[in-house]
Amino acid sequence: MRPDPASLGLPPADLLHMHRKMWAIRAFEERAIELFTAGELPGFLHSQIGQEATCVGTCAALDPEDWITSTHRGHGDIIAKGGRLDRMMAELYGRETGYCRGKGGSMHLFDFGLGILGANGIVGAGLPIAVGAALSARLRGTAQVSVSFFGDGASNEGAFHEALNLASTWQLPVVFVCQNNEYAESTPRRVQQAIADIATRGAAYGVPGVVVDGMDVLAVREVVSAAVERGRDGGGPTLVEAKTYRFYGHYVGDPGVYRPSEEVEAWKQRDPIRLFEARLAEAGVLGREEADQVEAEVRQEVDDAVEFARASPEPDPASAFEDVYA
Amino acid sequence: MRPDPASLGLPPADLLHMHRKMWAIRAFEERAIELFTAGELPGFLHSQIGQEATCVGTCAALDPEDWITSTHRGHGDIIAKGGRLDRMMAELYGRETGYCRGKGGSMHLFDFGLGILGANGIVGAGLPIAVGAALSARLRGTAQVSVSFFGDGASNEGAFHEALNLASTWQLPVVFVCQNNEYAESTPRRVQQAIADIATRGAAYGVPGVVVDGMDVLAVREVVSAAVERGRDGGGPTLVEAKTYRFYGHYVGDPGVYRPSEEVEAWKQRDPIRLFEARLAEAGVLGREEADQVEAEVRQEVDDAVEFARASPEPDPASAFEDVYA
Amino acid sequence: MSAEPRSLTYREGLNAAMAEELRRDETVLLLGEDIADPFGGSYKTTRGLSDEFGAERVRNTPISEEAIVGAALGCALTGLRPVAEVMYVDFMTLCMDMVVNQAAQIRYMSGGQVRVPMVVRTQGGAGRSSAAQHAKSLEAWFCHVPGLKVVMPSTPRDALGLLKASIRDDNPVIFLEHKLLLLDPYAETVPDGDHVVPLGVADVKRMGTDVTVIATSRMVRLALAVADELAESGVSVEVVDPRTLVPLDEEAILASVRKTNRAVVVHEGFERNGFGAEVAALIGNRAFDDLDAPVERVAGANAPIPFSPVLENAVIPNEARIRAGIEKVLGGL
Amino acid sequence: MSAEPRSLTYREGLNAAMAEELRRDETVLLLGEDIADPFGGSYKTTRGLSDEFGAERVRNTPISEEAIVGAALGCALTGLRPVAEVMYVDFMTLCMDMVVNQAAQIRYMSGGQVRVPMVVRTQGGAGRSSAAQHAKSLEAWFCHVPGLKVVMPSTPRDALGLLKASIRDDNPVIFLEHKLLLLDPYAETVPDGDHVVPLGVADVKRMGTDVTVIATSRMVRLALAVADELAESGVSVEVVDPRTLVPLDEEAILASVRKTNRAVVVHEGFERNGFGAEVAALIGNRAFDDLDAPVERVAGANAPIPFSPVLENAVIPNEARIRAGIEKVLGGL
Ligand SMILES: Cc1ncc(C[n+]2csc(CCOP(=O)(O)OP(=O)(O)O)c2C)c(N)n1
Ligand SMILES: Cc1ncc(C[n+]2csc(CCOP(=O)(O)OP(=O)(O)O)c2C)c(N)n1
Ligand SMILES: [Mg+2]
Ligand SMILES: [Mg+2]
Repeated sequence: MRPDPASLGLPPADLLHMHRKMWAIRAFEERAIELFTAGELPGFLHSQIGQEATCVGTCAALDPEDWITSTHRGHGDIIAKGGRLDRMMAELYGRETGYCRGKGGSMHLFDFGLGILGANGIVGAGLPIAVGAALSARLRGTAQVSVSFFGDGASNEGAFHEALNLASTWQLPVVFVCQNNEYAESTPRRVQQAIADIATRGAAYGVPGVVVDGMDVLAVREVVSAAVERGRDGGGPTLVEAKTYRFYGHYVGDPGVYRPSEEVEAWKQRDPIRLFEARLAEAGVLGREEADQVEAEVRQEVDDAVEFARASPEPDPASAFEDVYA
Repeated sequence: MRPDPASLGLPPADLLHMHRKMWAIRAFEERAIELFTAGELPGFLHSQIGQEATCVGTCAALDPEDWITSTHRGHGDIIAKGGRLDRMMAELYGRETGYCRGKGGSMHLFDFGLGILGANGIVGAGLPIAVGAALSARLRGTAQVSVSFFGDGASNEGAFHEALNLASTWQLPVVFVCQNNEYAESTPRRVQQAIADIATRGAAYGVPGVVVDGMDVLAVREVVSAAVERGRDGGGPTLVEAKTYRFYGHYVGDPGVYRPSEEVEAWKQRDPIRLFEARLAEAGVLGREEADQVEAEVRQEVDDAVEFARASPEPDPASAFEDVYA
Repeated sequence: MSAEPRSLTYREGLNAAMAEELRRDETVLLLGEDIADPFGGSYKTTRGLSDEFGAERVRNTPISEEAIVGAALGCALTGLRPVAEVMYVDFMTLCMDMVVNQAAQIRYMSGGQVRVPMVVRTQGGAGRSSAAQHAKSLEAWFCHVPGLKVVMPSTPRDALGLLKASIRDDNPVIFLEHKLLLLDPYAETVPDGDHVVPLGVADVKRMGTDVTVIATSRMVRLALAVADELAESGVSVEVVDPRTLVPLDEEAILASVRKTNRAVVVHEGFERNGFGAEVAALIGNRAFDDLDAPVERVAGANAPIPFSPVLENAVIPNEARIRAGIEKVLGGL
Repeated sequence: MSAEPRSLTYREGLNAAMAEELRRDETVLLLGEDIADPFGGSYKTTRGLSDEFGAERVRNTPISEEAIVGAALGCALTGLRPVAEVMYVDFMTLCMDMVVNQAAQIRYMSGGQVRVPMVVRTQGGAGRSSAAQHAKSLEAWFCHVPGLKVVMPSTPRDALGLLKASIRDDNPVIFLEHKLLLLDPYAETVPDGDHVVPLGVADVKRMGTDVTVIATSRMVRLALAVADELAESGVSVEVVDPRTLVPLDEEAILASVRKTNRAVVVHEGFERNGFGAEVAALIGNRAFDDLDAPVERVAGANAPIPFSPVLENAVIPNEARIRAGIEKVLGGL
């Protein structure tokens, strides 16, 4: 078969953008793990390595004005939505130039200008907030949609239920994207719920539930695009379950003893970046060398972000007392 | 067709017991409404008139050792589980001889000896408690099951979701009985959820969801019995949706302007006591006169309960400071 | 907006505040359980508003307190000014994450990127045999949480003016009404036009010289009645109503105590770690040399709220207990 | 149970308490997120317990805080003694209904029909850059709620003895650990056999004569360090650790203050309406004539907990601030 760039159904520029974003996430996370392990970053760190296709596939379906809410494991979602690596990295360092002037850290990254309504340290908390944003779009008469990322574990929180029910009752433009990586911290999904697919929960609200291969960025993009379109057309919310995996521990430092190593290895065989690169190569959109070039460029960007962060001042202790009230 | 007492599938004594209980609820509630309206009872009052078949059909499937958790609208559930009219009425009066020594009132009736783990003023709160009781049965190796009564409105609370998920994950012997009367206070169900049947929510947890005619006490009993049996056999929880209706306002005094009067009238045509009496008469178990006799006896019991309550002392103010800690 | 002098009850004041803000500012919306017409709210506070402003801006919700407040927050972060109603303050237990971890902290956590203009209206208080799950007064919890403002009006005028100010405020405001005040037929004239009472300013509801009573919400009414009574025996009681508990007008309280040298704090919430503890600690610290007697607290007992009127009356402050508290700091009259 | 002298860390003390009670009483069970082996809890406090006692009695749960505490309550009402773990005290916001409206009140609402023997273990505190949603200290909320007991151990020995007492108690106990203490390698010898520390008894962690410091949890350690330091300059600091905040050993606190005539309260929770307010109010009221200086509070700032270590250090009490507080009540050293 002759390579056909059109075979992937998207303009090459879009495909390349997605590819670059996936690498940006990978490179950012790898570097962050390194830095954290070396003791340079305070706090906790949860890496999204392995889940890049869910982040990028989803955000590729969004407009800049659209919103996301994210999770404790949110770097990838935020990078995919346009988050700046330098300000993110500076925030991970707790510096004055970080997104949150050092007040938020990894679990509390925000960029309201980019529609990033926040990572969140509370499992499940992003869902109702996304519903509110969608309500706001409705009332203000804009075409915005909101996406709420959350994990398989979060699907057992009351907030999940209330948010899906409210969004469906009001037929709001929300796409609930479950990044199902089969574990919540150490606990496998079967110890947390007795269902095969989280997507089946959609029916409890009259909401379509769609399962998608979370390692396939194009599939994710397609499913989310359809959901976004439905939402914008007044068709209400959708529940998307992206089956994925985190390649590392729950947090950096977690040895992950609760996961069989064969399972981890099997998933790693389906590395979403490699899978996408194979598709891109097949379609003649991007060759190995060009891909390596992207990786190198992105790693440089991350290096620059680290330099930026390191060179940034610590916040003034007095600023700890600012921003409590507007 | 010749009347056949066996045609209803239950021993006549059981049928008569259920009939009497339904009347006990009706008579108790009617009297309580009267007393409340006359200003004799403090607080709020929510009547279960119209829903008697859900209370009695459910509790007829239970053993004395089994548990129930109930709701703000709980008199019927409690009477069905064996609650004593005199102590209930005295509690509604806030008297020392009431179930709770005047501390609980209508929304906080308990009789732990009878497995009544409480009415509840918080919508949805009974569900997780019932799950805990079922866990306790499992751990203590008893055959007890627990039933959690709740309303259609409660099915939108986070607690519903967490409780069903936990019960199904642990395969606990709980029967979740939704008394779906189509309204939560003033709000019709379609303004609260976008699904036809609440029972469909069972699938979100891998739990069987069963719809039953909540005006048919025998149908309720049958469905709940099957669920109880499954639970006792280790088959896990069941979600039962009993379609029913409250014949009066949300609380006593609520004019109920939000419900079309034709709707109310149509439901009243399906009075669960009258329906049951027709079946009993048809089967030759109970004639009109005998039925009237039951009603009269039960009304007398309620009168006695009122007398008991009225004659009972007010609690000692000092007792307000007791029972805070064990 | 009317320029006629209006006489309003507490409930009408709240209703007018919402109506005026809905009219004035199209970004304002209301959401909550059973707030829409014809029901108009379980205490009828929102009556007429969905009829006037439509079901899009005055929205009935499912019984989902966490999603209600979460949705309000999502609105507040994206250009609207939501006013959420949580039917009873006891039900705030179901949305504390959204209030405390989210709404109160997002501005801070984001390094000041965003304003969070939202109000959570709720009502508390005992006196109707509503029992332990419908009668608490949990202001102390909210006062403890940095990032929240906490408002407790005691009069129709303040109800109107403080709610308007709260809706215009760019921070999450917990607005605590009292169920007995909502049912109170007492009406008073409110100023013409746009009556806004700024947050953070106490009101001396009665001037006096012998003792300061700091009272909140319905307790202001009781304190005033006791002050009237004591005036007859020649005792001059100053009644200070903080109106907003956060930000607290500390200077107004301290100024009064420095004048009277004696203080009683009266509130309905549970005494232990209640609002009165904070006020007593404040006075004890900042007016140490001015105090002629220990600060007394007259507050809800450290017991759940019982159902029976006889018992309920035993656990919530009443005029007799307030009077006894005052007499105690005066050294026994 | 071992009769050998044991040296345990704080975490080991807690672990031993649970192991001993699980062994002693078959009605005890543990439930919570990720508490089972091999993970053994996010702070590893329950490590080894599911291996020893099995997955039925040491249960991993879904992420459902409300159902966890609700299920624990259902167990407590029906003959068991559950110990629920809520991973961070910040997540208690998700189960406050179960804790406050249900567990704390059921005994009362039922007129004393039932006992509610359950423990909710959770951990709080800052110092690890855990930021605003993983580092609060919310003891003041629980202290405000009648029906709850509130326990905050500061040492390994107390951790062991207080947790055992809490599990045996017939009331809902909120058991608040501190994350830095959980990670602290400091170990101390604990008494042989069944070491139970009764709830409601304060411990004078250091005797002194010049000033009383009432401190909780990790702040006890800091207060002791400051006391050591000040001893060198001839100042004698008495450090009182209430250990249980409810019931509070008021007499122990008052006795110390009546001796020293000066008091500082130190805690990590937000200052406004924090535990220190209650203690300051108590002392100001009951030791009015004994006080030579205003009671000072050294507490968490009225700001959310920031992420950056530099900022975090600015908002939580440290030795310098404690020392400054002491010097202030001593009139400036
Ligand atoms: C309300 C709440 N409960 C518990 C936690 C602790 N916690 C952090 S991440 C996590 C697991 C989340 O699992 P999942 O939703 O599947 O997301 P994942 O970590 O797998 O991406 C838990 C239990 C939390 N942060 N918030
Ligand atoms: C958590 C909570 N939210 C709101 C309320 C106020 N409330 C009491 S009953 C009720 C409606 C309940 O509807 P449903 O569950 O259908 O029961 P029904 O009254 O119809 O029997 C509401 C909103 C409450 N008691 N608890
Ligand atoms: Mg997961
Ligand atoms: Mg209903």
